[in-house]
Parts: sequence; structure tokens; C-alpha cells
Amino acid sequence: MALDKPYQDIPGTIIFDAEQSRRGYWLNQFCMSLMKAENRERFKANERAYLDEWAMTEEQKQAVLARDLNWCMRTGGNIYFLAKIGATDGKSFQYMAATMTGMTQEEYMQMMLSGGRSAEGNRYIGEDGDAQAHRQPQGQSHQKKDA
Amino acid sequence: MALDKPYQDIPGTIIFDAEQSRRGYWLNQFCMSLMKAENRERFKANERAYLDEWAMTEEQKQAVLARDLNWCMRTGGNIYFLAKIGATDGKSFQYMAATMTGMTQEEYMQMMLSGGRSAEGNRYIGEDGDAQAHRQPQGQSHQKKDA
Amino acid sequence: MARISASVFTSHVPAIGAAIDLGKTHEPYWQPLFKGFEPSKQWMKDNRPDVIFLVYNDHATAFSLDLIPTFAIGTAAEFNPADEGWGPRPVPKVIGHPELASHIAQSVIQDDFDLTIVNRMDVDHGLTVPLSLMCGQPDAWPCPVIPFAVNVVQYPVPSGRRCFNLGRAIRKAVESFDQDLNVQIWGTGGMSHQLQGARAGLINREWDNAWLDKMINDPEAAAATPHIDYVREAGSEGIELVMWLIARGAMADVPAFGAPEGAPVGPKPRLAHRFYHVPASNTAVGHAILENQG
Amino acid sequence: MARISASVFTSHVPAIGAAIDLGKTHEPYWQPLFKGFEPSKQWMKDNRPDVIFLVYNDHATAFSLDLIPTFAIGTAAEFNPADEGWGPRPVPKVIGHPELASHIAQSVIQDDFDLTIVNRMDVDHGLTVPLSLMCGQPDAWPCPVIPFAVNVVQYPVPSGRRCFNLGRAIRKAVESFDQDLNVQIWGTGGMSHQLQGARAGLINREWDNAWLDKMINDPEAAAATPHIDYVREAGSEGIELVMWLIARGAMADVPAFGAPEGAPVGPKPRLAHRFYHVPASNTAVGHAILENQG
Ligand SMILES: [Fe+3]
Ligand SMILES: [Fe+3]
Repeated sequence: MALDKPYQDIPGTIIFDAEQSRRGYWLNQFCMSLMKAENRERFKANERAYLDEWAMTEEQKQAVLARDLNWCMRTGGNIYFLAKIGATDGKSFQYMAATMTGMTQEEYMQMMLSGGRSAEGNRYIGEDGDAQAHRQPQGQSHQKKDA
Repeated sequence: MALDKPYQDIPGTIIFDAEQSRRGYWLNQFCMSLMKAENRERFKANERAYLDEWAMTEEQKQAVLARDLNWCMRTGGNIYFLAKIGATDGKSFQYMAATMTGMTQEEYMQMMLSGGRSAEGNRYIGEDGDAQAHRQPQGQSHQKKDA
Repeated sequence: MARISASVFTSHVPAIGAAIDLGKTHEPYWQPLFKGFEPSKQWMKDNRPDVIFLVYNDHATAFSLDLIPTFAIGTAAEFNPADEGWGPRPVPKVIGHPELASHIAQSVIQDDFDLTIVNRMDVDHGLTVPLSLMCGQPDAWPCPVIPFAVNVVQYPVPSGRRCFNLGRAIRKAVESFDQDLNVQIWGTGGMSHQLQGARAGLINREWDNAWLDKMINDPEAAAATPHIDYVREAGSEGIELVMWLIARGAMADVPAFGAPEGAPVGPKPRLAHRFYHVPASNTAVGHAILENQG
Repeated sequence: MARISASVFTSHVPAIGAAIDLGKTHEPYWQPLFKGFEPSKQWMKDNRPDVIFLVYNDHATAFSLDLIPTFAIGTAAEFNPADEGWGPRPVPKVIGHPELASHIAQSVIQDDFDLTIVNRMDVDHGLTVPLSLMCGQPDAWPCPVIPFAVNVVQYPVPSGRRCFNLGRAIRKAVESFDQDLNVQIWGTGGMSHQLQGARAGLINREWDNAWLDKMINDPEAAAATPHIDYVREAGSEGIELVMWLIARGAMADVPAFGAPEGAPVGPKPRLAHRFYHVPASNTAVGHAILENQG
């Protein structure tokens, strides 16, 4: 495609454009199905079986099973759709946001209470802000899980 | 409304604008329901009972029961939606078109084979073409029914 | 680079589909009509595109009054022929071109056309009848098709000028797609017909042919036709002709969207075929094929 | 004649709705935020409109990827609060204004804005949270509301300039409606927030406030902000701010749509209230009320 995608030079950010939408179509439609209580129950009863009803790629299914939202987004997921998985799990949006950074929910909440993440160093890929690839994961969540 | 409606000076013609659409909303949605075979069966089994499931006005229901498409249109019906009633009845579109003119289907078909209805006298209300109000109904269908 | 090679214009009367599906094309009533499309079928064989961008309107099939998009582009991988009340037409399913469709959507939205993007939609006779007329009854359509649905059912419908300018923006979008694709753009619907009221059956042969002349030779002027003229002269459903202007606006002799004033334009298209017939059921059938030159 | 009396701008964070619904507004976390809207609630009581034209975006609630309208206007008689996965918010249903909504649709479509007309749609937190912030917890909303949904989820979203011009066309439409109605136009969403990826939680207080200054005092300049600036400076979901430009473009100090070059414009609006707070969950909350003068 010859159209400009000026938004590809921003760290830690995937813009949900037509290409992502195409890639993530069934993943996002699966998420949308979780708006119905009976589907949430069926998903919770047997996640793998429920996922297998959708024309998703194996990678997309693995990303959902792992609740790895960054991975989901790389395969075409959109955060507003993916949030419905978190809602099904009974998680808050702040919890989901935290998982994408590697922070615990407490760490993330503290960052927000202190005024949020700074834009400094996070505007362009290649700077040295906390959202840059070489500084991931940002928090303690990962260590805890391994402990 | 202060917006122009320049299309109100044409004989025998109702333009389906936002106002008509609002008026005919449930009538047209009822028609739309006839796209499903099970709804067609239910409608045919008991027309009145099926119509009573919809938030239509009594006049709209009467117009449907009478299969008077001009009346249906005056109450907000749109021809593409109303055509689904004819399809349910197993009627062709030409049959439906004929009923709106008062012609038999044979008369209407002959008119079309002869090049269709002329625009002469039918461009503005008040001229003397065959679509003008003072020249309705146009054909023998009405007489036959009474006979 | 993708390019638009030709535009095809044709009415899309449902009864034509029924005649084809029921094997009636050789009946005396239908024979003159289908004869007029024989050269078109040959032309399609000789000029097979890689993608057809097909402008049509939905007739209370995919879109009810719940939701009425002015312009809707189909970006899905496939589209099924709709059940319009008599069962789906026995025609191949429509394979889309998601990449080109998404590319066009992206480009024209950035040019201030406020499209609705559709990923699930059945397609009705408005789309399948032109394919049948041009391609006959193959096991599969000859190429992917991008459905582009225009609201011409509930007023206000988009103006002729808006449609014409949209065609210009679509051409710009196609020409910025970096795969080498031969794209045809089809405008369907019309010509004169009125399906409602005491005026049902109106046909205006003179007006239709004069408008067709203008559409071919002076498309700017055709695009300036006000809505009321279509309705008054060509019947309430004659308004469908605005869709032809989308296809016509995408041709090379029209200044590209956003091109500077006075920028050079391409040569006039070649008229490969033209045909007009009355009646097909309630409708006058008009048809033209224009080829971009050089 | 109907007229636009004021515009209201506010973020529409879902957690704010939850805080209201669960009775947490006096908790230390939320108290500063709701305090900032106390003057707004008083202002609403003192300036009760006849209709609110409420610009917001749907968040994968009413619209899935099946169908994505760039601009959708709700012309129905009523709209129910959506179940976004936790059950519908316990707020009144939204009563529409079908006559004014249809009139606006008709007018702006004729001005080449390609709206999608919607007669059945549930409305999510994007619409109900601003109502709660401005009106508290009444048994019924104070007046009818026309929902106007903008696609800011799938790119490309409409440009700031397109939104601004749409606002101008909406004002023209309102002023041609022949009932005497006091109409407010609300722009919602933003300010800086990013809900995704390693950059989640981005807040840019300086940029937000500079943009707010510009939006209030030099809206043409705010409308010229390219998409990439919102994303880079205010986070990927900061793009929602384009919706504020629809409301701003409808104010009297902006040349009316279609007005001749150099035609006189109205006076600058009066800033009745302005507020900014960080955080509400993941988001910076911005808020302003502008009143047309005289
Ligand atoms: Fe049609
Ligand atoms: Fe939002």
C-alpha cells in the first residue's frame, strides 16, 4: 500500500487501521461475542473449545488463552474489543492496562496518581522513555509471576 | 421544517424522505420481517394477529390487510419494503405495480410493452396526464373486482 | 500501480435475474434485451479485469430502516447472494478484495468522504444482476468484486455532484495502490422507472438517451442534474442514475481528485458499446461501456 | 427558529460512570474530579436546553467490525443504555428528537456529509457518562438527546478539519429548523489517554491544556491539528478529541457553513467553566463550557 502510515514510529503503540482490522477480524468478533452472558459462560466453561468455534489463527487463540493483550494486539486485536475478555474475567480496565506494561495494578495506579506516564522520551521509537522496547517490561508483575 | 421539498408537486408519487420514514418505521420493519420464512408462515396463518405484534397504527394494519399499496405508502410505507408483502403472497412486482394504478396486470404489461407510461402531462400536479388524481383509477381492475 | 481500465453502466432490474435463473432468456419478451448484452459478454471475455469495483444500491435487503449508510464499502473476503424473499439467486458467491477495498476506504475517508465500512453483508440483485448480464452463468465470477452500496432509497440521497466527486477520489485511491491491478468500475441502476403510485410504469426514452449522451460526452453536465429532474423526468426510481456518476467520475478524462486547477486530463474514453431497451418488467434498461484510452 | 446556545466539552471515561453508579463520588480518589463538575451541574440547572446534540463515539458496543460508520446520527424516538459487559448502567433511557435529528440529517447530507442514519442503537458510556457528569442522577434526563456517533476506533478516522466543518453544517441545519428550540451541542471523549501497549497510561498535561486553549480561542488552528499529533502527544485514544471540534465548529464565532467569504461572524463565546484533572482511571479529564453571546 502506498498510503502513508506516519503512526508507525511511535513506541509501544499499535494503530488499529484497516490492515490490523483485517488481520484481527475474527479475534475481535470473538471478543464481541462476549457481550452476551451465555457466551461468557460457555467461554469460561471451556475456553479452548469456545475459541475453536471461531476462524481465528492458532496464534490468536494462544494469545487469548495467555491473556497477553500485547500479543493479541500484534495479531490484530483492538483494545476496546479485547477489554471484553477482561470484563469476562472480572478484571478492571486498569488491571488490563497494567498487564500491557508489565506493571502490577498497584504500580500502574501509582503511576497514574502521580500524573501518568510522561510523553518525554516516548514520542518516537529510538528515544529512551519508559515505553521504549528496550525498557520492557516496566514493572514487577513479571518477577512476581515467576516467583 | 424549513427544508425544501421540491418533490411534492409531482403527481402519483410519494418521495420516501425522513418524514415518511419516521411515519412508516414500524410498517416497513414489519415488511422486513417477511424476509424470514417462519415469519411469512406466521403472517399467512393469521395476518391480523401477526400485525398486532408490531407498533403499527390501525390505519397501517388496515392498509396492509387490504393490500392497498398506495394507502400503505401514504402511511409511510416504502415500495421496496412493501414488495415483501407481495412476495409473501406469491405476486410478481408487475402485479403489485398494476394494483397501484387500478389496471389489471395484463393492462399494465401492455402499457409497458408499448413503451411505458408517458411523462407527458405527468410531470406536475395539475396537468392532465394519466397519473393525475382526477384520472384514477386508470384501468379495469376496479370494475372487475366489483363485478 | 493499479489503474482503472474501463467503466460499465447498466440497469439492474430484478426480473432480469429471474429470467436468467429460470432459463427464459430466449423467450420473445426477453430475447431483445439479452441480445443487447451479447457484445458486452464478449467484451468481458476480451477485457477481463483483476477486480470490479461495483457501485449499486441495496433494496431493503442488507439494510433496513435500522441503519442507512449513505455510502458503504464492502471490505470483507466474501459476500453471499441475498435471499430477497424468493430464496437466494443461484449465482456464485462474490469474492471480495479486502486489501484494495480497505485501501480505497482509507484514501477516500482521508479525502473527506464519510464512508461506512462493512465486513458482513449479503448482496442483492442490485449487485448480482449486472454480474449476470455481463458474465452470463459461470461457476465462479471472473474476478473479485468490491461492493459499494449507495443509499438511493431514503431521501436525501447523495447529490449527483457528490457522487461524481467520489468517483474522482476513488480513481485517485486506485492509482495509489501499489499492486499492478486492472480495475473496472461499474455504475448500476436506472434508467427511467417508477415502481410506485398512480405514476408507476413511467418511461422517458428521450430523456434517458439525452442523459446517456451527456453522461458519456459531458459528464460534468450530467453530474449537475438536480435530483428533482431525475424524479420528474425519469420516475422516482430513476434517481438510481446518480450511481452511474461515481463510475463516470473515475474515468481518465475527468480531473483527478485534488489535482491542481488546469492540470492535464486524459483523453475521452472510447465508447465500446451502447444499448437501450424498453421494457424489462417496469424499467427502461440502459447500458454503456467506456474504455480508458492509452 | 432553533438555535445553538452553548457547547459543552468533556471526557467520557467509563470508570467515572462506575464511580457514580456505585456511590463512590465522595471517595478521596474521585472527590476532586466530581468537585470540578459541581459548577457544571449548577450551570445545567440554570441553562436547561430543549435538546442536546451529543457527539460521542461508540466503543465496540453498538458497532462491531461488521459495520463501521464514519458518522452516524440517531433519529430514533429512544435509545437504551447499552450492556457493555457488566450490565446496562442504571441510568434513564435516552429520549431522542426524531424531527430535529432527521432535519439535521437531511440538511448536512445535502451539504455533502455522508451520514449513516440509525434508528436502532444502544448507547454506551461515551454518551451516558457526560450526561451523568452534567446532570447527576435524575429519574429522567432533562431533555431529549440526539446521539451522534463518530468512528475514532478504526483508522482512518475523520480529520479534525472534517469534524470542524461538520459542526458548521450542523449549526446551519439547526438554524433552519422552524421550531423555537434551545439546542446545546456537546463534544465528548479525550483528553490525553492511551489504553494500549507499553505506552499505556500516557498523560500530557501541558499539551492537553495548550490544545484546550487553542480549541477555545482559535478553533481553526485546533482543527488543523494533524491526527499524528494527537497520537504522539496525547496517546492513541487522545484522538477522540476530534469530536470536540464538531461541537466547537457549531458555535457562533465560526463562519456558518456555506456563508460567503468575509461574512460577519458572531462574537467569541463566553467561557462559563473550565476544568482539568488527572487521573480518572487511565485518562486525563478535560472539560469546558462555552456560551454563545447575545
Ligand atoms: Fe435498483
Ligand atoms: Fe471514548
